[in-house]
Amino acid sequence: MFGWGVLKGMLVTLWNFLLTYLWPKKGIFTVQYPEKKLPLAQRYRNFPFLVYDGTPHMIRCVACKICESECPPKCIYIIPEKDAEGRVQKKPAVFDIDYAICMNCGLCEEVCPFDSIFMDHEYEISKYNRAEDLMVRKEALLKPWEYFAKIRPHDFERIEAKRAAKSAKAKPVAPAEKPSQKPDAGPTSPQQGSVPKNG
Amino acid sequence: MAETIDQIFVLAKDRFLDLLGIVLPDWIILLVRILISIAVLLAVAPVVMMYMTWLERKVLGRIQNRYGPNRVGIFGLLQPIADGIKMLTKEDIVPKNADQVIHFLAPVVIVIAPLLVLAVLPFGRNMIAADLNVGLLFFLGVSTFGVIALFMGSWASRNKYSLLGGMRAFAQMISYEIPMVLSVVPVILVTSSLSTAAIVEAQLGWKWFIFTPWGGFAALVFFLCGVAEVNRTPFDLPEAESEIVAGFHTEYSGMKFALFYMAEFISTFAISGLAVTLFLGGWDGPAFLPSWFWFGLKTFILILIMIWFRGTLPRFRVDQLMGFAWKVFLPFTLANIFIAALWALLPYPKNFIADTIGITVILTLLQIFNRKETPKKRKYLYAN
Amino acid sequence: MSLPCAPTLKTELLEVSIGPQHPSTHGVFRMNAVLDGETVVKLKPVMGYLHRNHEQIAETLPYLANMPYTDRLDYICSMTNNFAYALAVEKLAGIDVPERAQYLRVMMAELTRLVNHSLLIGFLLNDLGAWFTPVFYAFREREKILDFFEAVSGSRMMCNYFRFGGVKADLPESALDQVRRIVRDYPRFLDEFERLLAGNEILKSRCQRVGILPKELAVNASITGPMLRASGVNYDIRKADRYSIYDRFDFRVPLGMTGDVYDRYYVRVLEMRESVKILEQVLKQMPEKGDILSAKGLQACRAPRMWKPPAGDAYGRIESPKGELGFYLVSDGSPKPYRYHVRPPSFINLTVLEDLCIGQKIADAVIILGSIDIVLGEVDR
Amino acid sequence: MNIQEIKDDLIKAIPNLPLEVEGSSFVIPKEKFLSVARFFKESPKYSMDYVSCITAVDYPAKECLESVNHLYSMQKKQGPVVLKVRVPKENPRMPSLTALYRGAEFQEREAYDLFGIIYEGHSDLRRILLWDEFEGHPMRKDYVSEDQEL
Repeated sequence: MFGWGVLKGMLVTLWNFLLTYLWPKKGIFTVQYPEKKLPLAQRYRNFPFLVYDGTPHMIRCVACKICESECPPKCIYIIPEKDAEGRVQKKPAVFDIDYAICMNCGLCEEVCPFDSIFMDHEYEISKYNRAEDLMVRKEALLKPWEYFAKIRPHDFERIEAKRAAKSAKAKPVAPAEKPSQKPDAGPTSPQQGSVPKNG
Repeated sequence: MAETIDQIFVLAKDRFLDLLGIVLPDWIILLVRILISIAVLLAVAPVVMMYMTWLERKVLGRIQNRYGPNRVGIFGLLQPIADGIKMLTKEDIVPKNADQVIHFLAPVVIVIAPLLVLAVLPFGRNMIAADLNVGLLFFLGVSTFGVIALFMGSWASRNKYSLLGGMRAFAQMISYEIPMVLSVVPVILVTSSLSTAAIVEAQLGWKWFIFTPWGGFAALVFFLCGVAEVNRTPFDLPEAESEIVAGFHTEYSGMKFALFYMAEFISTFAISGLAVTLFLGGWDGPAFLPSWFWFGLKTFILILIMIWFRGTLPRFRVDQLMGFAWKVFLPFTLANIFIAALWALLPYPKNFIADTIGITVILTLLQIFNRKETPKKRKYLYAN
Repeated sequence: MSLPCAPTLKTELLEVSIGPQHPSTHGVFRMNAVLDGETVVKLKPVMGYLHRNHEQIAETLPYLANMPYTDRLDYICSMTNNFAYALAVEKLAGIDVPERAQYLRVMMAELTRLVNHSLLIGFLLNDLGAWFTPVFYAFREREKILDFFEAVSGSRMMCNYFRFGGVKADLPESALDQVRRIVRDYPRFLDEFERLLAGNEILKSRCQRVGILPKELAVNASITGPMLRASGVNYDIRKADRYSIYDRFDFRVPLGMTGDVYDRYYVRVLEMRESVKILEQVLKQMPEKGDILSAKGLQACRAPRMWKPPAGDAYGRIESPKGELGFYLVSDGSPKPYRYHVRPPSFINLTVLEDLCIGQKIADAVIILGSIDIVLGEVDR
Repeated sequence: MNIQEIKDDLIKAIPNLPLEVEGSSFVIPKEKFLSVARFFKESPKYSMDYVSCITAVDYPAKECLESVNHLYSMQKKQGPVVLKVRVPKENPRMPSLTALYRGAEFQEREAYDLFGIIYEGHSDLRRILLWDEFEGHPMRKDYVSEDQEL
């Protein structure tokens, strides 16, 4: 009989209509955004930030420029710090990320051998100006290592364990590596492979 | 007490006129009496329209598992007002090549028809603005007039989509006018009156026409034609947003656009009201609640059904739409006149049997003759 | 149709440019249609409004850095785009993939198929005029899958999850439960969807016998994916190539009989049911633990700029939800691809758009386009 | 399918065919291209009824553009046969596959658009992704875009 299928379809919508009142938890899947927010997955990635240990002067980044060269849309810009004699230091003087260009792929985090750049969970970053406001400088990028522990506890544990193992191994031989002059030089130790295996 | 509440609007009007009667002459009272009705209708109609948009958005939202408007005011009740402000403050864009005068006139004209037809709707006992003895004819005649405004808008816009929409609107409205009127004829035949108030009175005491075999189907056909008449899903071809952008109102913005919507919603209300009047006993209902409440409730339910349609059904194609009117509705309504005549002619048990047989025969015939167009069930193969 | 008054009545064809800003061209696609009344007599697809020379960009970047760009091709199924690209590079450099990673890949690909097909059906129904209800029901279910994608890869749509020789990261805890829940609930949703739509007479009369694609034309015009199978050609690359580990699963390929819009719609529904079946088997067979990246793959992913595949060329293709998605890579032994070409399924499926639309009504042209299932990110690249 | 076996069959079917095997693909002169494609399409052993991927590669060192065609068989579920045709860069003309496969239509237009290979016999060879007034063919290695010098 013509019309039976229409009626069946209408019953489905009626049921969904009633469900929103009878059992709102199952019926409605809207989240009232500014008041309520969905929990983010630990691995959620947005824009990158830089990690410091303790105080903001202790930037973990050594300005090796690996992320700068690996970044697919080339949104990272680094100038290493130089001391009075013009020698390159293991610290960035300028570290800019253009959030307008960044495409949140997370490759910088993956290739960084020093565990210093990570993807943030911050997503409410609307700005009025595309050119200036979205060019984020080093000071704004810096966030403490504890912040990372808070947003991604699983990765934090893994990286802490890795770092502990590395420093235990590195300590007897040499306390620090040579500052990498060549920007394209890859990571030197195989353990620094940044592909996470378990999370 | 119940009587007072039932007649509260009528009594209020009379009391007010009595007060005026102390100082004013009779002929002015007569004029004021008319003006009050007009003013009330003109004031109520936009409010009804505003809250129908709210209702539609709310119900559609719930059908689609979301909240619908809920930010402006409690339950989003102030949303229509916010919308209205937005519409009023929006820039009014008129295409450069449009016919300026007609482009401006179309949205103005289009709201006239739905407002006019409200005059003959009996909203409750004694609550009718103008009890014309040709009320039904007036309603059907005037509501057709809206299509001209619609075509004015589409033609004057000089937009190809608008033109297509206007063409569709014309074809659709004229086609659906015929089965719509024919489905009303049995009611006139049985009540032998064209006055809407008289039609309601004929149905008092649960003798609603929808409970008779001919009336049930006539009501269905009338309602579907009404849906087509006011361009709502599944017959919303003139403004099919996925095909011809917005049809006849593609080139309208701001308040003019809102006026098109207002016309649509008020006609929706009016058509539902007429369906209630003709088949659902009008304001008839258990006496513990006032008559205007029953009218409102029934209209509300019909409007809900229309919104429910919109939330569920896909749209017809233009040839199928026409086919539906000419191949299904028209033969059925023609036969239905005969069936209703049988009902009026024969005594009770016989007429019921005769009607049932008649309707079965006509439905079977329709099924047989339209079987070419009826879709089939499909089978699917699987390959490994 | 010729009317008796036709010679005296002056009539003209109406040229309408549907798009690039039109509600149902699924992006910035344009159809230059010539209408006779409501009937389409000529229709030319015009594309390129979203062209960003993806291939050119890819040739300036190292192999791995292209992975996030492939997400942006068909942004609805980024996982399968990754899959095809990873497959091509693995073929080029001879990288093996560990067991668990294979299962993860298949899982992601099939979940993507669910996402794509349910979304497509929702939007197709939207084109038909069912005002967003099917879309929202589809979104409701897609949400759960996207939550899973987010938990695993970090992003809901731009997953960037596949790596050469494996995947980026193993599943987090309890993510497997998420998949189990999806697999358990999805058939129920499909039943609901079917009750809502499949029997609907309006939908049937709108879709049946509309835009019929004959078998021979479908093969000749290189149509792939559900659209090809709706025309009754038994060709599924999962079966034909048996890439990855698809030979281990027991699933069937649904075939349509007529090749009209309704078949294209319903074949996708049936395909989703088969995908659920594959997912069930994946959950059963997947090893508990294991590597997710092979040693060779680790090399390629650790320092992308240093990694050089051997010179040569390779064509990797998969059955993406829209059809055959292929990547043709030419390497000259440098870290960047010498030539990188995408064979986008929806672009090539558009070849027959004009043939399908001619003689149909303008309303049909819209749903025919909807049933082809295009994503402009992929068509225009 | 063994590449040697295919080669033998091909030489048997089309005598005097200057054929080069390069990896797993055949390099054929453009004059013979259509007849080779027709052989693969029509011979019952191969029945390559499906052209999957048509693209081009620019080799500035060799002064040629290479057209790469992947043929598969939907009927027999086998493939691919890769046919490569090299055309000189000054005069990049080659026969179009559209005579045999409708599926080549858009892909050849794309190759024309981005590489400038002129497919003879194509019924509608216009730019497809770029706009009609565009000058040059951006996928060629020597293409310099307007803003690249900045």
